[in-house]
Amino acid sequence: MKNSFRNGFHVLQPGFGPAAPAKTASDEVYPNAAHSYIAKEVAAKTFQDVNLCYQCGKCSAGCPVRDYMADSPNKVVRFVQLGLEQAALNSTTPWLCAGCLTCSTRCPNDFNLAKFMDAVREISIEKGVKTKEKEISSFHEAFLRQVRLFGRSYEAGLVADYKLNTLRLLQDVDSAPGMILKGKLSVLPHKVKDRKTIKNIFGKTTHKKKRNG
Amino acid sequence: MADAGLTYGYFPGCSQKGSAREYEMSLLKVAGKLGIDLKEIDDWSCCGATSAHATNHRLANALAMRNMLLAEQQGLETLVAPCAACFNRLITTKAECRNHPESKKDVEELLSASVSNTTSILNVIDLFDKASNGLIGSGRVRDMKGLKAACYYGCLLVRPPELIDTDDSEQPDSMERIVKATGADVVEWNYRTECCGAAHSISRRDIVVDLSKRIIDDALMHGANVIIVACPMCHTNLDMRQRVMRRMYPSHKEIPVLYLTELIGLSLGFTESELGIDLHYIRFNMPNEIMNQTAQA
Amino acid sequence: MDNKEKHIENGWEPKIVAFVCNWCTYAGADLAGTSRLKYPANMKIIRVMCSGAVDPVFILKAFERGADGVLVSGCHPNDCHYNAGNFHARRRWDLFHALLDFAGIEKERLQFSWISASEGKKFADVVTKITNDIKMIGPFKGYQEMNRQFTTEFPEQEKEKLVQQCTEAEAVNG
Amino acid sequence: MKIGVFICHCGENISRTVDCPRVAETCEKIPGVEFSIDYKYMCSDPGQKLIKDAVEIHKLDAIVVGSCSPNMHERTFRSAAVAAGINPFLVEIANLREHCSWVHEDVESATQKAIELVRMAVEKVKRDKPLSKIKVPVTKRVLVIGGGIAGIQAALDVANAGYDVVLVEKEPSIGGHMSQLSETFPTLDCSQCILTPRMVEVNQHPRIKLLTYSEVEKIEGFIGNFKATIRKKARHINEDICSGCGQCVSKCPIKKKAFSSFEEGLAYRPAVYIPFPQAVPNIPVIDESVCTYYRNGKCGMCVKACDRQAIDFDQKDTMMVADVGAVIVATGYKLYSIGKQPLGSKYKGYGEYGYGKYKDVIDGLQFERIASASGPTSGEIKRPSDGKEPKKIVFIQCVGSRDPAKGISYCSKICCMYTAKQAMLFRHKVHDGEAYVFYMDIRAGGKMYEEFVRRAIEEDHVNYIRGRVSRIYEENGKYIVKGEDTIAGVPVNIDADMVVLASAMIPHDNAPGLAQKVGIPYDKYGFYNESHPKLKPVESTTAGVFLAGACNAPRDIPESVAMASAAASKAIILFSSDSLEREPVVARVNEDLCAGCFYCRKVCPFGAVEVRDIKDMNGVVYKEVAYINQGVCQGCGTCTATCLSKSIELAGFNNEEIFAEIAAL
Ligand SMILES: Cc1cc2nc3c(=O)[nH]c(=O)nc-3n(C[C@H](O)[C@H](O)[C@H](O)COP(=O)(O)OP(=O)(O)OC[C@H]3O[C@@H](n4cnc5c(N)ncnc54)[C@H](O)[C@@H]3O)c2cc1C
Ligand SMILES: Cc1cc2nc3c(=O)[nH]c(=O)nc-3n(C[C@H](O)[C@H](O)[C@H](O)COP(=O)(O)OP(=O)(O)OC[C@H]3O[C@@H](n4cnc5c(N)ncnc54)[C@H](O)[C@@H]3O)c2cc1C
Ligand code: SF4
Ligand code: SF4
Ligand code: SF4
Ligand code: SF4
Ligand code: SF4
Ligand code: SF4
Ligand code: SF4
Ligand code: SF4
Repeated sequence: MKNSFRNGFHVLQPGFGPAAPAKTASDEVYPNAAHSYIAKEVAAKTFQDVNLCYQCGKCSAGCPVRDYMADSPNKVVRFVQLGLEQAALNSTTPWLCAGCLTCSTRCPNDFNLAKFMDAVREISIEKGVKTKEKEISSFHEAFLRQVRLFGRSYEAGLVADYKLNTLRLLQDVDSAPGMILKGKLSVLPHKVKDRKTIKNIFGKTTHKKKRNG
Repeated sequence: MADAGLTYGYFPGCSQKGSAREYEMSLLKVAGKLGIDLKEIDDWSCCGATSAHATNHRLANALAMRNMLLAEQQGLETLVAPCAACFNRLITTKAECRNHPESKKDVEELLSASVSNTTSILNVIDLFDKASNGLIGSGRVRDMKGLKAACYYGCLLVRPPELIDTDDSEQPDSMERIVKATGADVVEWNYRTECCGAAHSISRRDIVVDLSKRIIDDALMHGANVIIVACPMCHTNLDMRQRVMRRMYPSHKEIPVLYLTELIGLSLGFTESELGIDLHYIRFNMPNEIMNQTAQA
Repeated sequence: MDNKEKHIENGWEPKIVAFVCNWCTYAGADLAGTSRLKYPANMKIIRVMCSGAVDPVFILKAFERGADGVLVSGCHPNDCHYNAGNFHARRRWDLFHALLDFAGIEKERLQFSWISASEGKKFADVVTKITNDIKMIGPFKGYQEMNRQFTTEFPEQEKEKLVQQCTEAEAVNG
Repeated sequence: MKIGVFICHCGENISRTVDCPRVAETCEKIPGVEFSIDYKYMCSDPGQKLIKDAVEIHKLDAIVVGSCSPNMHERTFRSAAVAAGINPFLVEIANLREHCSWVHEDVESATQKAIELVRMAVEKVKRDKPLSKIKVPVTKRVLVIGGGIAGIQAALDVANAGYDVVLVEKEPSIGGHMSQLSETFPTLDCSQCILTPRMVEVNQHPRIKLLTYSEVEKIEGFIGNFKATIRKKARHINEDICSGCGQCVSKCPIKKKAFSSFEEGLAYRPAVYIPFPQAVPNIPVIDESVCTYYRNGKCGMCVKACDRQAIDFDQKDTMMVADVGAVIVATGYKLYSIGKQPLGSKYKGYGEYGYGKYKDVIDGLQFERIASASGPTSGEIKRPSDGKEPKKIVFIQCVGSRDPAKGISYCSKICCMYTAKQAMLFRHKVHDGEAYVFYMDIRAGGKMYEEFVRRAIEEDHVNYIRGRVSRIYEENGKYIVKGEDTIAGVPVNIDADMVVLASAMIPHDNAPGLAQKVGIPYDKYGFYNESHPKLKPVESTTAGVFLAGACNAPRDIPESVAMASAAASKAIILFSSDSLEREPVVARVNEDLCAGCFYCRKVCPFGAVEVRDIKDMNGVVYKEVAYINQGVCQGCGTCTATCLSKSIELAGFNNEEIFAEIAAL
């Protein structure tokens, strides 16, 4: 704990436990909740206030990938409720989230947690925070590169691109050749005719790196 | 809904042209036989899939909406999206643009076009549920008795409940109704709506194999001899990934995974290769009861 | 041109009437007194049992009698001593604003607020605000004009229809 | 009319900023003012004497006092007026202290304002009419609706005060939910043991008329004068003859067709049945829907068994009317049905918990029956599916409650406590058993409540896990409960033998229907609204109708009983004199002007407006007009402002009076 002088009062700043990534700079730890950049940004992207979540944990209890996460999904929401931006953006939980909507469907207070995860992930990209789940982020990048180029996902290209970027050259050898034999992996991409529109969409939506708001 | 002789727009989605080739084959065969005309929208593009909405919300909206816009422009009021992920992307974007004018405006700017946002979206269960009693029943030439089917919805066919016309997102039974109409039995089991981890199929194969293995084991434990799916990603994870499971868990018991359309196709009398069933990794052997019927016929 | 200064130079003081309910706002005004809060002396209170009992005619009469502004104030929603009277008041007030608007009268002249028995401070603030608002827009000379409009330009039938519609809507929703 | 004006200095409180002598002088010049004076303390004895003397000397008809707020001394000056022979409603107060001297600083403008305030009061008093308090007669009998613990307590309190009570219960026996409970928190005393004596007392009390298997059809009238119509449903047993021997019950061949609702569906009951052994009255009913006689005219085993010839297949519903002066509503609650999307319910179900699909996933009341010594397992903890003793039970709190997504936002208030109780009972009965409780918060705000919960944790080693459960499914005869401990941030999956869901308390389905019959408002869930959440917790907004127990909001037994006694006292207060007196501030319709549009009727929050037929000389109705029941009207004046033809006057605040005040500005 450390003291800081704020608004004329000495405020005791709570420290957060070891489960929060070590990066959690203690400077960041003053909880300024709903006024924080991250809470506002999430609210804008998801059309919902993070304080809707009352931390019951039902989302985490039913999350299919919970066992692989260091921070439970509701804990990431808590980080944002507290304005702990670094903790939220450095957590791998949003990257591991499979977007299955189980949490959103069962949340007793109708908080759309899947959408929240999308928003946190997107903010971390905007802010240039590199996730430790490199494979997952590389996959998304590779996938979208195919779509940007061809308008559709080109599975052979995707696999090649992804493998080159992650250097996981051997992992899917068990399926790829089989797929080609079965005609499931076409050798050439299907291209969309109106690639101008696609290019345009990508051009206008690509994240420009934002500075800390 | 799916009255005979109707024309629907058809949004295949990328997998339908590649890894889920047999899904498209069987869908088109079955639809043709039941008098449902599926008209592929011209020049459709990827819905953006998980990767877009997971990382770039505006991009995801624009990619999904582009296809609904094409449908609108091509005079198709209803779109059938056989892939659960595409289906989910389309209904989610549609709802967001309906509820939040600012999102609609943004999408319209990105597409440089105005969108009326009225296209209705159907998944394959929707398409056949209503038609199942009459159509599948009457067109049926094989009774699929002997199959004990575990109907697997996965996550995106039943969620979010507010956007999906399902009786109960926790205990749905629309797929069971269709399966029963083919004469097959359904089993009660626990993992009908658990996620297989679809999005991480390539990037975190370890997770997907774990999740899929649990699903498969539960189906087997409840006496299933086939798993029925209605999504290319579910199929990849449950069918193709069994090869890894076999390597990792020597005791792994295999179970064939059929697309819902393949099962319907079989009951309507198509052969396994017409439906692309021979493209699966886990071989599907028709139970003898069914084979005998065919012999008699 | 700064209206306020002009009016003040003339030594003009606005006349303001407040219709307040017996249970909440009147008691709130008492509390402002017991707390010795200060506010301008321009407003005089007429006590009614419930803000729902404030007839639009009262307000017209007040303007007719030379009031420059009118305040209607009652209990907070759901706190009404009579359950729902303040909702009726609210709806009627909406209608009245429409009428004022039609007659081209500044809407600041008629204000509405919820002040509970414990909101002495709020009472003082509201009085101060409405007094300043009215000082800003100056004396109300428009009654004759308003009267003329209501009787000639605003056809009697139309007026009745409007009042009827509002009353019906109120009756149904009430 | 001669008016006297009295301006008070309040020591210096008023005179410091208001020039009182000048106010008095100026006001003397107002037409109608006969006499005007200022004085240091008007409320003091000499001040009051001053008024009395002035009335006598100047022959005054009405008075205006310029002093403190009417909330302070209106009563004082009205009494002074009465003593001087003036009607108390010909007194007006100008508030020169709270609304003037205390809030302004400038003497000149404050004095000006004071003069205007007095002038307004003078103009009003000129138009005031003498009024007298309204008297309404009172019927000293109470109707109690609902015979749970709340209704029982209220009935006994009223009856013991010496007044008659009619107690109407829709089930065949009184007792309500309390009769189903095993032991009760926070003392763990046996529910039946404390309840049964009271049920018997109700039955034997000479002043209580008990009508079970009966429902209220209609209530008319107003405070002090209600008329209730009650339907007594056919039991098909002649209550006057039946001795409650139970021969018929044991002979009835229908054994497994109908579930016992008292046992919460955990046991069957015959077609002729007594809901539970301690039922009051101890008289059976025949359930027509399963009885063979009603299906094909055969059987009649019960008739043969009954040596008193008490069975009466032809019995019909009967109607009776009761005149009562007050009504106490105590209809209690029911539990939210947890199953998959309950049909016709406005609440969503919990498909994810599998209630209704898995036999050993039960609700709180079912557990009470299993734990009750008189229940289907004689108090041994056994699970419904196979009768085995469960070793691991998971209790889940807040099922339905605090779950806006399913449609209920409120906290049911009792389930934290009964879950602790049930987990404790389980641990007492199954020593090697493990109990887990999933909770979001523990709400144990009551005397000895927190201590009770701590005891469950510290002494009985119940494992509390903070988090909501996501899903339950069956695997090899075990129920897999998927939860998360949000404190440790770890997933918690438990393989339980049985799961108990603490489901929300909700109002009965017909609660709004009854509310409309009785004329009381209810919230969006169907709980009946109290008149004021803090200061009038047992009054409904309809005068003479009181609320007790869980029909108002989730309540436990101590609160239900406290409310019941409070409601009974309110009724008894009402009966403390032969007629009711109330302020004469009520509305009255001018029948000649009334156009019969009845907008007033729609806006009146108290349902005071009635329809009256106006007949010509031949007795033919030629128009309908509004009529305001003076007993019901509370004097809010909403109708007066609504009436387009201005045919309604509110006594003491009529248009003329208010216009005069406006005019005096
Ligand atoms: C599982 C469980 C355990 C509990 N354990 C405890 C405990 O240990 N300690 C404790 O203090 N509290 C406990 N409670 C709470 C307790 O049950 C209630 O506080 C109490 O029963 C409320 O009494 P009541 O008379 O208001 O309502 P009820 O008991 O519901 O009685 C209402 C009566 O009105 C009748 N009725 C309903 N509608 C009509 C109608 N239209 N006309 C005529 N009659 C009608 C009903 O048939 C019923 O007899 C528990 C509750 C539950 C669910
Ligand atoms: C900070 C705080 C905030 C609260 N906010 C709320 C709220 O928002 N809403 C709410 O409902 N409740 C609130 N409460 C609770 C509320 O104050 C109490 O419920 C309520 O005041 C209790 O009333 P009472 O008459 O029982 O006791 P008290 O208010 O304590 O009155 C007892 C009286 O008895 C007198 N007395 C004591 N001993 C003797 C004696 N021997 N002889 C003669 N007289 C004696 C005392 O002087 C006192 O006047 C709050 C309480 C606190 C502390
Ligand atoms: S289920 Fe909803 S309310 Fe509960 S912790 Fe998760 S997001 Fe928050
Ligand atoms: S959407 Fe993400 S966080 Fe929610 S349950 Fe699915 S995987 Fe878990
Ligand atoms: S009457 Fe009121 S103002 Fe006058 S002395 Fe008494 S308290 Fe003071
Ligand atoms: S007549 Fe009906 S109630 Fe009587 S014994 Fe037969 S079935 Fe039972
Ligand atoms: S009806 Fe007859 S047999 Fe039945 S309990 Fe009454 S007296 Fe006994
Ligand atoms: S009393 Fe406890 S268990 Fe019941 S709703 Fe409230 S917090 Fe939940
Ligand atoms: S609103 Fe006026 S005119 Fe209409 S019924 Fe009531 S009293 Fe009569
Ligand atoms: S004054 Fe109020 S309570 Fe009385 S009749 Fe009119 S609206 Fe009803």
